[in-house]
Amino acid sequence: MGLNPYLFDIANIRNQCSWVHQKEPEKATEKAKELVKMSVARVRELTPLFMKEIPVNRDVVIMGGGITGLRCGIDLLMRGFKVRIIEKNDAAGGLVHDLSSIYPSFRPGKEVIDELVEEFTKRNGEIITSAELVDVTGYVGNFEVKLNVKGSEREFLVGAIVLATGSQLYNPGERFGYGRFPNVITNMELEKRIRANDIKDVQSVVFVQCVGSRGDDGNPGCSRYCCQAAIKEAIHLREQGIDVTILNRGVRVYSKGAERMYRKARELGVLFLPYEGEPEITGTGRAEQITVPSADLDAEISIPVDLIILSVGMVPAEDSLRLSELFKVPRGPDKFFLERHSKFGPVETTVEGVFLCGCCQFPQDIGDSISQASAVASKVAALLSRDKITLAPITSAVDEVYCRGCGRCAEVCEFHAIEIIEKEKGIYVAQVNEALCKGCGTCVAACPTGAIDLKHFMSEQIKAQLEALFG
Amino acid sequence: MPKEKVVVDFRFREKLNKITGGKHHNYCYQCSACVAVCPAARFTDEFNPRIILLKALLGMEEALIGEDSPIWLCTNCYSCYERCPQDVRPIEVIIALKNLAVERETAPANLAKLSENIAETGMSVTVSSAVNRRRQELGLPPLKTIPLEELKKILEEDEAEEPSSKKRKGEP
Amino acid sequence: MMRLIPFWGCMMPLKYPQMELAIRKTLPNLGIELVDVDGFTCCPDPIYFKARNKIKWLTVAARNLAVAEETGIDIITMCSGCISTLKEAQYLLAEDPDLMAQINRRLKRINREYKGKVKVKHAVVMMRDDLGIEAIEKSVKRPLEDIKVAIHYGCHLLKPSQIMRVDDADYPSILDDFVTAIGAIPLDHDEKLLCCGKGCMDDELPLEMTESIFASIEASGADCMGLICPTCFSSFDMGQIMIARQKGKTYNIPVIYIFQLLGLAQGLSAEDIGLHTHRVKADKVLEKIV
Amino acid sequence: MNIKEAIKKSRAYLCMECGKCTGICPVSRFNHGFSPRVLVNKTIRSGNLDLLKDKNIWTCLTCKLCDERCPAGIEYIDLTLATRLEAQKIGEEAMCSHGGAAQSLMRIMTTPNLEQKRTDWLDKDLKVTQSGEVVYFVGCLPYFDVLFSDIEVNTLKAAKASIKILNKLGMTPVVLPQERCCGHDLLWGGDFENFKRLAEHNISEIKKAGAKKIIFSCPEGYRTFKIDYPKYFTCDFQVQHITELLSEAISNGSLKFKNFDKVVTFQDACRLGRHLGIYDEPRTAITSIPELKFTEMTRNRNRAICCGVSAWMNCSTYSKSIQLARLREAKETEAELLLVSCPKCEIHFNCAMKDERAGKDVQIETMQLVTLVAELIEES
Amino acid sequence: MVRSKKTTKPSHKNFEPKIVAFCCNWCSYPAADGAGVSRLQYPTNIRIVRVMCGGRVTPGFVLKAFELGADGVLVATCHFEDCHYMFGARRAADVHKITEKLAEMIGIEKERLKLDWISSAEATKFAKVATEFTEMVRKLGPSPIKKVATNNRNKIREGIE
Repeated sequence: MGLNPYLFDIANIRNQCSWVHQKEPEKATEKAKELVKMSVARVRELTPLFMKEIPVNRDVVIMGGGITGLRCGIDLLMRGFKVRIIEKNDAAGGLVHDLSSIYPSFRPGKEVIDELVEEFTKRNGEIITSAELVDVTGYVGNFEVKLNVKGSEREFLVGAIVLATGSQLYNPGERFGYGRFPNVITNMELEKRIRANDIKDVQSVVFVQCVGSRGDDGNPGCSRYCCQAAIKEAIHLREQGIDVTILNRGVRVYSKGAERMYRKARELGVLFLPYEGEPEITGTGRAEQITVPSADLDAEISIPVDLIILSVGMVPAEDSLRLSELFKVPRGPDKFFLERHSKFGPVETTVEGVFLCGCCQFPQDIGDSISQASAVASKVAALLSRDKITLAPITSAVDEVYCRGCGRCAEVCEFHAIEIIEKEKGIYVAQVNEALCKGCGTCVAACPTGAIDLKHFMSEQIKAQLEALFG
Repeated sequence: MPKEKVVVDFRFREKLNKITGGKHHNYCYQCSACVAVCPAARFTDEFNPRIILLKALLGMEEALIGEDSPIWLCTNCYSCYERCPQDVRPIEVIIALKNLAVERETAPANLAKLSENIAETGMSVTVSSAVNRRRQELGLPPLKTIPLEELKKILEEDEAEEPSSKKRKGEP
Repeated sequence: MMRLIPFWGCMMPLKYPQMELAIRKTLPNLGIELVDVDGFTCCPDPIYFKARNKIKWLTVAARNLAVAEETGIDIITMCSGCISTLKEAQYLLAEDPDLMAQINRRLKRINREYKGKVKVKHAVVMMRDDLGIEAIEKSVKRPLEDIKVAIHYGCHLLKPSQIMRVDDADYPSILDDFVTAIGAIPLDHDEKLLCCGKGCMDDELPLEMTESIFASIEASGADCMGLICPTCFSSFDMGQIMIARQKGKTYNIPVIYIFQLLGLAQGLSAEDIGLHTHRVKADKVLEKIV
Repeated sequence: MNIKEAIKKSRAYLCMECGKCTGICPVSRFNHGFSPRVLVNKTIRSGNLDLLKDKNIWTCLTCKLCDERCPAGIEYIDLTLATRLEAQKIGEEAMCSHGGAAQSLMRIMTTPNLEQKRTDWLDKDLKVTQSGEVVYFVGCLPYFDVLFSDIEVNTLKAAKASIKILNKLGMTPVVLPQERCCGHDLLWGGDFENFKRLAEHNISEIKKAGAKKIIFSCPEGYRTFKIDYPKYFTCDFQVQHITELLSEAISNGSLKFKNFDKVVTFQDACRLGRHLGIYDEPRTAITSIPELKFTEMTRNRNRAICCGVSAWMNCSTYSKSIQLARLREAKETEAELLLVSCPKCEIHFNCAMKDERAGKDVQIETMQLVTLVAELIEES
Repeated sequence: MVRSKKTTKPSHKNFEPKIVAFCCNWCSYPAADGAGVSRLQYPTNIRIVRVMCGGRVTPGFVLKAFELGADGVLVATCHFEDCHYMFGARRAADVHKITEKLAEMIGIEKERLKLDWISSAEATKFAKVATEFTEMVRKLGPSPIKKVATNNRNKIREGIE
C-alpha cells in the first residue's frame, strides 16, 4: 500500500535550479527555497487518486478489406485474436485488386489479393462484405459495433478497432483534357488497359504527374504512390518500344527499390520533364500534342503524343467524414484521418483502442501501407493481450452543481471523453468518460464556471503554487 | 519575342545512345552538381553542362551538334564525371556529341588540325628532325620507329561494325 | 631491380624531352629499370582524338595496351594524358564485353588482341604504392629545404577517381607527400585544383583560367610550381609568356616537373635535368638550394 | 461591522421563519439545497465559523427579491454582504467564473498608476472631453467584450450609444482614460480592501476631471456610486442613470425617435430596479418609440427575475435554469426583442442561448436599451 | 555633434524580475529538465509551474500571476504539430491572444507575456527563451502592478486551524 503516489510532488531543484544556475549559488539557493515553498503549497492541496481497471474484450474489427486490412487481419489472426473485416463492397481487395502489377515484385494485384484472402479465411478470419457501419459506442476494450449487412442488423463487441478504409482516386473532372479527348486517361484506366493488353498503335505516351496532388486541387500533399506507379507503367510501355515522357513536379521515389526502378526507366530512355501549371494539350478529336514551358531554355517543349496518362492523386474516401464522426476520430487539414501524434502515436488515434493504417491516414504506397498494417497489428496485440486496462487517474472531473451543460468542454475535447447528458428534463450536464480522458485539462480552460477540473492539476493546486511563490 | 518551340526528338537520343558513353545521358535528372564544379561554366555563361544534358534529353540535335555548339568549350577536366551522383558521365556524353558533330562535319576546323597527326604519324606532336637533335643534345636515345602500318589498318572504317558511322549522311 | 615499361607518349619525347631526361636520370636511383619496347604510338590523346571518334580512340589505346601485354611487363606512364587514356580504355573495355569484342575485332586485323591483363600505373602511383615514400626519401641527397612548392595536380591524374583510383580527387595528397619526401614544402592555394584550361577549344577561356591559378599561387608565396602533367606545362610555362604579352602581367613563377624536383633533390644539376630549357627560369629556386 | 451588528442592522432577528424568501428566491426554486430562510437562521443561531465556511453564502444573487417579499422587512442582501465581507477575511471565497480572470483584472486595477488602454473603442464621431462637469462612467464593457469574445457579445455598443445620446442632448462627457472598475463585484465578493482602493482611485480621478455629475449606463456602477461609495467615502457629486436623463429629455420633447415596428419586452436589472427603484424611466423611453409594441413579462418591475449570476461567481446549473426560465418568460410575451439595461444580463442571457441544447423556445434577440434608443434617435 | 538623449527611465540593471513559466508536461517541462542535464545556464528568475498541457492555461492563471506580483509570465507548450494532445498547443495560442488583449487593456505591457513553443528536445531553446525573456522583462523594469492583498491560504490555515 504505502503512500498514495498522487500525494507526491517534486520540487525540481536539481534539473531546474542547481544545474542551470551553477554560477550563481546565492540566487539559486533563493530560487530553490521558493521552489520548495511552491511545491509544499501544492502538496497541501493534493488529494489521493486511485488507478482504475477495466476489463478487455479480445476481439478485433478491421474496417476495410483492402490489402492493408487483410495484412493487419492476418497478423492478428496469427497471434490468436478473433478478427472480423468489414468491407463495404461485395468483395475484399480494394484498389490493389485492379492493378496490373505491383512494384517491386511486378506481380498482378489480383494474385496478391487472392492469396491474402485465402490466408485470412484459412486462419478463420471473417470477412463481412456489403456491410455498412451503423454505429459504434463504448471505449477501449469495450466497443460495440453495429452493422447493416444487406438489410439485416448485426452487432458485436470488440476490444479494438482498426481503420483501414483506404482512400479513393482523384477525379480530374474536365481538367487536362480529360473527358474531352478519348486518349486522355487516368493511370487506373491505364492499369486496366495494360491488364486487357489493350495498348495498340501507340508510339508516344506522356504521363502527367501530380494531378490532384500537392496543392493541385484534391490532396494538398504528395500522394506518394503516383511517381513510382508511373515509372512502373512507363517501364512496361518503354519495353514495348513506346516513347514515354513523364511530366513531373519533381520525381519522388522513396519506396524500397524505387530509386533503382527510376534509374532503370531512365536507362530505357524514359524522358522525365518538369512542368508547372497545366500543360497545353492540343489536337483535333484526340490529343495529339502536349506542350509545357521550359524554365531552363526559354522555350516551349512539345511532345507528339498518342496517349496521355493522368497520374491522379489520392483523396480521402467519400465516407471518411461519416466514419470520422462515427468513430470520433479527427481528420487533419487534408481531410485524412489524423494520428494521435506523428512521433509518439503514429498509428494511434485520439480515441484509445482505435488505430489507423494505410491510405485512410495519408496517401502511401502498398509497401508502406502493409508495414503500417503490421505495426497496427502489434499495437493491437499489445493492447489486447492484457486482461485489464489500467486507467491513469489524472482525468477531468465535473462538479455537477456548477456545470451549466453548455458543452464547451466537450467541444474542445479532442478525445471525445466528455459527453453532455440530460440529467433531468432540460437540465444538461457534462460527463467525463475516464477511459477516454487523456488528462490534458483543455476542457478546464474552456469551462466558464469552473465546474470541471483536472485531478492532480486542480486550479486550486496551481493557484496555491502561485500564492506560495509571491506570498 | 515568341518563345522557341522545341519538339522532343526521341530519334536523335537513340542515335546518341549508340555512341560509347552517349547512353548515359538518359540518367541525367538535372541536379546541377556538374555545373557547380565545371570550370568552364565558372568562366563563361555560354557553357552549362546541365543545359547540354537537358538538350540531349530533348533530342535537340541542331543546338547540340550544329554550327557554334557550345560543347567545344568543355575543358575536358572530368570534374563533372567525378561529381555526378547519377553516373551520367557528362563529359563522355559531350564527347559522344562531339563524335556526332564530327560525323556531321560541324566540328570546329582546328579539331582536325589538332588530331589528324595521330592517324597520319602515330603521334599527336609533329615528328621533325629538330626533335631528334634536341634529344641528342640532352643525351636521350633516338625515337623509336612508329608502327604506322598497324595503325592505319586498325583505323580503317568498318561500316558493318559501327552503325553510327557515315551512312547517316543522306538523311535529312 | 623493378622492371617496368615506360610509356612515354608524345608530349615528353617530342616536345619536352627534359621531362623524359629527368625520369631516366632519377628512377634508376630508386631501383627501377626502364625497359623501352618497340611498337607504341600516341596513347592516343584523350581530348581531340577522342572527340573525333571514340571507337578509333579506344582501338589505338587497346593496341598500345596489347603491345605491352605481349611483353608480360607492366607499364608506367609519366604523362597525365597517357594515364587517362590507357586507364579509361581499360575501364570501358572491362565494363562492356561487347565493346571489348568490337575493339578486338579491329585489333585482329593486325593479329593483336587486348586481354585486359596488363597493369598500367602512373609513375608517382607506382612510387607511392610499390616503392614506398621512404624509398624516395632515401634517394634524396640534397633535401630541398625551404623550397615552397605550389603543386598543380591537373585534372587527368585524379579524375574521374572512379576510373583513375589514384587519390581523393577533392583532397589529393599524393604529390604533397612526394614533395615532402624530397624535403620541400607543399603549399596550398585557392586554385590548386582548377583546370589549366588547355582542353577548352576557346581563345580566351584557357588564359583566364591559367591566370587565376597564377594569381592564386603568387598570393600563396610559393617559390615555384610543381607539376605532373606535360599538357599543363605548356599552359603554365609558355602560358606565362602569353599572359605577360596579352595581359601585361608578369608572374615569373618557375614551373618544374615533379621528377625534375626529385632530380634536384637527388643532387643532379639543373642542366642534368634540362631545367635550362624552360621559358621561365628557375634561378630563384636554384639559388635557394645551394 | 461584524456579523452581530449586521444582524441588528438588517433586522434579521425579526425573522419568523415564514419561508417567503425561500419561496420567492429564484435560486431556491431550482437549487433545493439553498434557502435564504435557513441562512438567516444559521446566521442568527450558529457560530461564526460554521456560517462563514458555508458555500451557500456565495450562492445568493443579491437580487433583493426576498427583501421585497419579507413581511418582517429584513434586509437580507445587506446581511449577505456583511457575511461575505467577514468570510473573505478568513480566506473564504466564491467559485469564481472564468478561472477568476475577472476578479484578477479588478484586483490588478487597484494599482493607481497603471497605463490603461481602455478607450480605444471611442470612435471619432463620439464627442468626449478630458475635463468637464459631466463624466460618463464606462465600467467594465471594454474588457467584457474581450473576455467573452467566445459568445460574441458586443456590450461596448451601450457605451457608444450612451455617449451618442449625451452628445445629442448637448453634453460632451468626460471619459476617464484611467477609470477603474467601480468595485461592485469585489465588494459583493467580500473583498472590501480592494473595493476601497478602486473606489478611492475613481473618486480622485473624477475630482481631477472637475466633474460634478456622473452618468451611468451600467446599473451596477450606478448602484455602487449611489449607495456604496457614500457609505464609506466622501464624494460630493451627483449620479444619474442614463434612463433618468432620457425620460427627462423625452418628457420635455428634446428627443424624437424613428419608427420601430417590433414587439419588445424589458428585463429589469436587479440593481436598477429593486436596488434603486428605477422602473418607470426605462419604460418611458421604450414606450416613446413610435410603432413599438411594448409587452411586459409576467414578472416585471419589482417582481422581475434576475439574470442568474452576479459578480462573476457561483455560476452553476441553477443559474442556467434561472436564465432559461426567464428567457422562456420573455418568449411567452411574443416579443421579438428583449431589451436589457445591464451588460451582464446581456452576457448571461446570450451565454444561455448560445448552448445548442437550449432549444428554440429560448432564442430571442437581446439588446441594451440605450443601444436601441441611440439607434432610433431622429436626426434634427 | 549629436548628443545622446537623456533618458528619464530609471535603470533596471539590478532589478531581478520574478517570472512565472507555465510549462507543459510533455515538451517544455522536459526541455527545462534537459537544460539541467546539459548544464545550460540561464538566469535564476524563472519559476516553473507544471501543467499537463498549454491548453490548460487560462487568462485566469496568467492574470493571477500578475495580480500576485509576477513581472512576467511565460507560457511554453509543445510545437503545434508535436502537441501531445493534438490541439492543446493551438488552444493555448488562441487563449494567449485573449490574455494579451486583456493585459494590454489594463496596462500590462504585452512584452511581459510570452508564448513560446519548446519541444522536449529543445533544451537549448528553453535556456535561450528563458534568458531572452528574463532580459526583456528586466529591461521593462518591475511590474506596474502593486501587489494586491488578497486571499492568503497560509493565513487561513494559521488563523483558523
